[in-house]
Amino acid sequence: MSSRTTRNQHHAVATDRRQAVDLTSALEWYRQMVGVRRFEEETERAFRRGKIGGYLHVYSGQEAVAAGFLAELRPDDIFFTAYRDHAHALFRGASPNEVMAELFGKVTGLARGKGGSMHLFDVKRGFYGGYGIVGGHIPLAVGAAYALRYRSEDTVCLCFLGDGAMNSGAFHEPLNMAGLWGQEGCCPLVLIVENNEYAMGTSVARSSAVRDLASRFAAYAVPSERIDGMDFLVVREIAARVIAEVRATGRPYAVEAHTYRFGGHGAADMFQPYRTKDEIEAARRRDPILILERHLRGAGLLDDARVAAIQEEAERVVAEAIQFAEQSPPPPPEDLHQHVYGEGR
Amino acid sequence: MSSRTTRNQHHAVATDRRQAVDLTSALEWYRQMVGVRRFEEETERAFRRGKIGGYLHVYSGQEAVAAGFLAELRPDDIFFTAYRDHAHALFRGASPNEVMAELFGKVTGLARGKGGSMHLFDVKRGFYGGYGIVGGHIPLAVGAAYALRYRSEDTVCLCFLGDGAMNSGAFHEPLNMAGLWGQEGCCPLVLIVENNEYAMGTSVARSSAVRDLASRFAAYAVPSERIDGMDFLVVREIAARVIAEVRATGRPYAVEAHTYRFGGHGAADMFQPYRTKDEIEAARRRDPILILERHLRGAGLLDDARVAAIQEEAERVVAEAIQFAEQSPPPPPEDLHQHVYGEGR
Amino acid sequence: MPEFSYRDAIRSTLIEEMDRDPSVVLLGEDIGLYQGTFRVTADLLSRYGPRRVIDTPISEEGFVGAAIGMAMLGLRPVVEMMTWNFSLLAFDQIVNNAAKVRYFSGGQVDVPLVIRGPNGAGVQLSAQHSQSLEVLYAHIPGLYVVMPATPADAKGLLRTAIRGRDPVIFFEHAALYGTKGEVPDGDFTLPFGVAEIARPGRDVTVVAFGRMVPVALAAAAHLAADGIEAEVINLRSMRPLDRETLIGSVSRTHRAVVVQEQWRPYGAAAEIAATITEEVFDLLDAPVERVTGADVPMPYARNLEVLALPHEEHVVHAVRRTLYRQERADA
Amino acid sequence: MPEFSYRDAIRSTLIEEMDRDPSVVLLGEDIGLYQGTFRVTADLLSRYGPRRVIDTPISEEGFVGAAIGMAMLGLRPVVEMMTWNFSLLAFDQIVNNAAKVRYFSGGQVDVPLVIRGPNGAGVQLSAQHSQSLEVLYAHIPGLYVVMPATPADAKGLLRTAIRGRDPVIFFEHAALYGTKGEVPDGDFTLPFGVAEIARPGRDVTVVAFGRMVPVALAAAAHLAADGIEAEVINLRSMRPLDRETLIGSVSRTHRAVVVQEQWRPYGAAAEIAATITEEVFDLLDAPVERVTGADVPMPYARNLEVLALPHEEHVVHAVRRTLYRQERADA
Ligand SMILES: Cc1ncc(C[n+]2csc(CCOP(=O)(O)OP(=O)(O)O)c2C)c(N)n1
Ligand SMILES: Cc1ncc(C[n+]2csc(CCOP(=O)(O)OP(=O)(O)O)c2C)c(N)n1
Ligand SMILES: [Mg+2]
Ligand SMILES: [Mg+2]
Repeated sequence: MSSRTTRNQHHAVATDRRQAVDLTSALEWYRQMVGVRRFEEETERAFRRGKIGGYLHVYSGQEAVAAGFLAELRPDDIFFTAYRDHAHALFRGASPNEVMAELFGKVTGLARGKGGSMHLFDVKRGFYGGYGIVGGHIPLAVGAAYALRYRSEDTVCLCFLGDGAMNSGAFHEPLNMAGLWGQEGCCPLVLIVENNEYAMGTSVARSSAVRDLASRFAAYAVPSERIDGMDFLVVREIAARVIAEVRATGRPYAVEAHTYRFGGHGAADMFQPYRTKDEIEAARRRDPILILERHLRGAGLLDDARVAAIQEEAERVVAEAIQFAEQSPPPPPEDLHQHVYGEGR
Repeated sequence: MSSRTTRNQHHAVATDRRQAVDLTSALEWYRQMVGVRRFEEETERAFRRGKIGGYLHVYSGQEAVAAGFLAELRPDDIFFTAYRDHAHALFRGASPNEVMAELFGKVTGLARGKGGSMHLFDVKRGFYGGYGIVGGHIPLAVGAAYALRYRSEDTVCLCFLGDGAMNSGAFHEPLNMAGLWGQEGCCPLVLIVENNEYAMGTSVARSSAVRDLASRFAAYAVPSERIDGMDFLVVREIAARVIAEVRATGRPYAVEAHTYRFGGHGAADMFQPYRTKDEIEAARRRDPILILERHLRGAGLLDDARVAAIQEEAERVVAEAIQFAEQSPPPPPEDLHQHVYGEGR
Repeated sequence: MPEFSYRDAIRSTLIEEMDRDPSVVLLGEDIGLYQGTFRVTADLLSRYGPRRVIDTPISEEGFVGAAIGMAMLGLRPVVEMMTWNFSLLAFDQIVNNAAKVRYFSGGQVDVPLVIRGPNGAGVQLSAQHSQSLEVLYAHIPGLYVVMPATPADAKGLLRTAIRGRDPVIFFEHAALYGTKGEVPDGDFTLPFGVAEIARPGRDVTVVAFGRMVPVALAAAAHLAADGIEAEVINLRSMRPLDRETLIGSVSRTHRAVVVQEQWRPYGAAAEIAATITEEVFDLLDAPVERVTGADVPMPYARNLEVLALPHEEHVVHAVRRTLYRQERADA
Repeated sequence: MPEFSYRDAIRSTLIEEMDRDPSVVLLGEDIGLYQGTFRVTADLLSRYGPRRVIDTPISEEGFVGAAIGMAMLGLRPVVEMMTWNFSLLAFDQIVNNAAKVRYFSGGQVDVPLVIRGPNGAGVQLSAQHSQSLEVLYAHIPGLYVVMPATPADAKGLLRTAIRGRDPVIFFEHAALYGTKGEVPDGDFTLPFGVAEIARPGRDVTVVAFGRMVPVALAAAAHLAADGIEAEVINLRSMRPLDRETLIGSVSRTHRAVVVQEQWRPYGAAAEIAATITEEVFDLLDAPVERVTGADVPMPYARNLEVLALPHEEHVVHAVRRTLYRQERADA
């Protein structure tokens, strides 16, 4: 059965089909990707200035993955992700001010300053977090997907996860359950593996007995495919198809998006002894922002002036976010004992 | 890579090849299987008489699996299994007296009466237990296999597990590690799935998103195959090949042996609402003892008289075991605080 | 008042709450077709169908995590942990997600989740299957931890648990499933954090929970014959702890004994003893005594298992020690 | 005596023991090529090769379990838990296999296993990454649980741990890695179950462990300026507990304060307070005070995190309360 239902194929970028995608809205997503990249650069600077504490994991290099999928998500759909989550919140519409304020540990933050970088949440927009234990959010997403269909909604749930998370029991157990529940049409879940080639300093080759991560899903009869995660148009096209299919069937589907993180694992990962400068340089030549920019320039939707204007706008937005975060107050001391239980104690 | 190294095939019983197996030694294993069956029947009786406490999981119907593999294991090899473990201890050469005494909670038992039915251990014979948390012994076996090769031995480790255990994270995580370590020839491990179709009352179809359990191993680049677990000669032939290969390569290999448990999950599983009498009857027609008996009769190595003599012998052995267990003393009270730490406290 | 077994008190509460609220769903291993290992969920699959009574694979981390996700989306899952021993596989999900997600999201989600099942030693289940794990959960802020001792407790606490907004760790005990008791009629609930004085007395306070409550009551009856009137407190809830009832009782009796099934070091009794001592130090006439199980993995052999568990006579002796009628035992 | 950082004390002990005994192997996430998250294992992969320094996948249950299997077969694995928070995923393996397999096998196997890594709160790591989990492990018979506070502790306890026959839970603290201290030369070991009097004093006993030892010492220095001489006990080992040193000290001081980083209910301080009270009740002039973290998941915001953790002044106040020089705080 598994082999019948499992698709597992490299998607060549089908230029003809790509035309179908609305390039005008892609322009808007270009704008957003530029904004997120600038935002992330600024968080790293703020971290070095001691304005942001704890761990800080930025998304630079991977933007096309979250952008492509979130572009196709309906407002009433929901999603979960891990700790590398700023981009997901921003792409979904959270204000940069609130995200930055959260990173600064301010009460105006998305989670009142209680979660920080790893635990962004924006439930009113369907963003259910933001988790720090690798793989730990995957079972939550499976249960959430079940709940959606239990309530007879036609909504879907996305679950972003890293390549490293696939080696955890927290991946295996819920995936099998998703496969089973999907047989009854009760698990409208899209799993998106953000394969950036590393889990901290451990490459996929050194942490997974199989290199083709998408093939892992066959063990749960969850159909899957592997895609180029650096090209927004590719991701978005596949996202549209997969989300529509999952919405219609209530069965899970997995996509391994091949991407790369340009920076260190987190702010503490300075020397990166596990990879070479050359490798990073090569990846940077496939910068998802440049790729999308080329598409848009080719279509006549972007020129130097507009690029400059978009970058200026990004600059302005992030400057405002920093200012907002700086000037916001920290949580009041009473907040310490708030939100432990539903109605106080 | 996974697809290249993964064999996944139904083994038809190749009559010609089977001849190669030493039928005379199969006669000895017939004797042992009859002995284990009688032993198990007697444990159930003793349980009902209140002589055995706790849980009691018997192996009746599955004998050919453990027998076939343990027949091919060298004295210096080792193995692990779950709680359905009486047969494994006995086939490996533990005395029925000591096994029964353990079930009776006596100090003369294999584990001084401290482990009981679920925790048989016979380390001097390479039997490393006997575990009650489903799947919990699998990581131990992977580490043990690593240790064997670390010490440059050419020994191997077997790990028996149930179909239900494959849905646990305690299966997934170490299997991936076994796949990785195997790439370096550091994991001489044979995994033997005792697929008896049920985990308590939950059938494989209701608990696994894929029916073909052997296919699961492809996710870890562990080669695997599915075999008839009711025919001792089949199991033994495959065991010989697989163990030799694993010994030579230091790479893990998995076998899904298709079998059936004739009785309830444990002594408490009386009504078995999850399966039909017909299904049980059909399985009993494939009783591994009858199948081996037919082979041996066909080869002229067994006749009614010898069968009767073997059964009588089994009767005698189990009667003696019961007597030994009854008459043995319980552990002395000082034993309560023994074996918590290596050198007392 | 109608009489129920502890098992039926739980089962009938599940039925009432499922009838009342379609968002209540059950998950667990062999709760459906198999009818439940302890038959607490017998017949519920045929009653409510497989969407509401979900037989899960052997995937504690997976199904507990899935239940948390369901709860965050507004369902009210009640998970059966076949025995609490297996919950260690789901420990990360319970501690790091269920207990904390409201907090680290800044209050954006509720987690109306109940995890229930038998805790503690059975009959010769040996080391991996005989653990009494309440202290591990009671330590964690964000969880409620309750332990019904009677059928009425079971019903009242389970209703509160299912209707709440937070994760509840609900510790049953296999040895109690068959016990009977009266249960108030109607929509009866018990608040968390409120203990019961199961037997009033003036001479000493005996604090117990779950399976140890009948042991403490038996000891109290025994002591009464000897002229010692023990007040037995059925704690019902470990988190939050009912400090008022404890303080009130010990302020009157000036002596206390805490009874706990499992390992003494860092066990639940330590917290209760420390709390009492802090609160009423000047009123105490003797140190708070702890009665606990032996500090060893549970052995299989029946005679050793009996030695490893606390019994009525241990409580009697501890009470007599607090009254200085008996020498202190060696540690 | 040479001076070491806490980090180098651990690292050099690993090197010495690996040089001495080829059965010592290291496992953990990013301990090799990445050089260790806290650089405790820096350079060891190139020194000993990938068979002895094993970078694992993100599979805590898997690699802890594998290490148990290695130990049962006679290796001496030292597992790095990147932070103890992640150990909850391996909790079943540690509690149900490592701690118990000797017992339920009737003594047929040793489990010479060490699991080490940083425990406790860091700097704004928020709720899932800031836990101080010692009490969960200290409750479990079959485990040794130690907590070095100084470089000398780290070296002496780690040697004992690696050379033993039983699983050892070895709690480091990220805030201590950079601290320096003298370490005795040569083959220096520290026995388990023996506490150190880190500072002698006559007025009150302050019991601390791990990261709280420097906090307690700072408080003692502060109190000394005020004429109060606090005796500070560095516990070193949580299981077994050094009852003699505790009893000896409190018998002299008649007062005690126990300091613990994390949640008060059912925390480690409860056991220590209860033990002291049981042992020297008649000699106590005040109830044993507990100084603990706030009973909440750790918040991210720096100001709230500061409020959630115990600091020097909390110890000072608690000491003053035991001396009746200050009102008791509200619970
Ligand atoms: C269970 C667990 N183990 C270890 C860690 C430490 N850790 C944080 S991120 C990370 C790597 C995860 O890699 P991947 O899933 O590929 O995500 P990426 O960082 O590449 O986005 C590790 C090991 C953790 N947070 N949780
Ligand atoms: C982690 C865990 N969950 C649940 C149980 C209860 N339990 C004991 S045996 C069993 C079924 C196991 O089935 P399988 O692995 O197929 O082995 P079989 O009994 O068929 O030999 C279950 C659910 C357990 N012991 N451990
Ligand atoms: Mg990655
Ligand atoms: Mg089975």
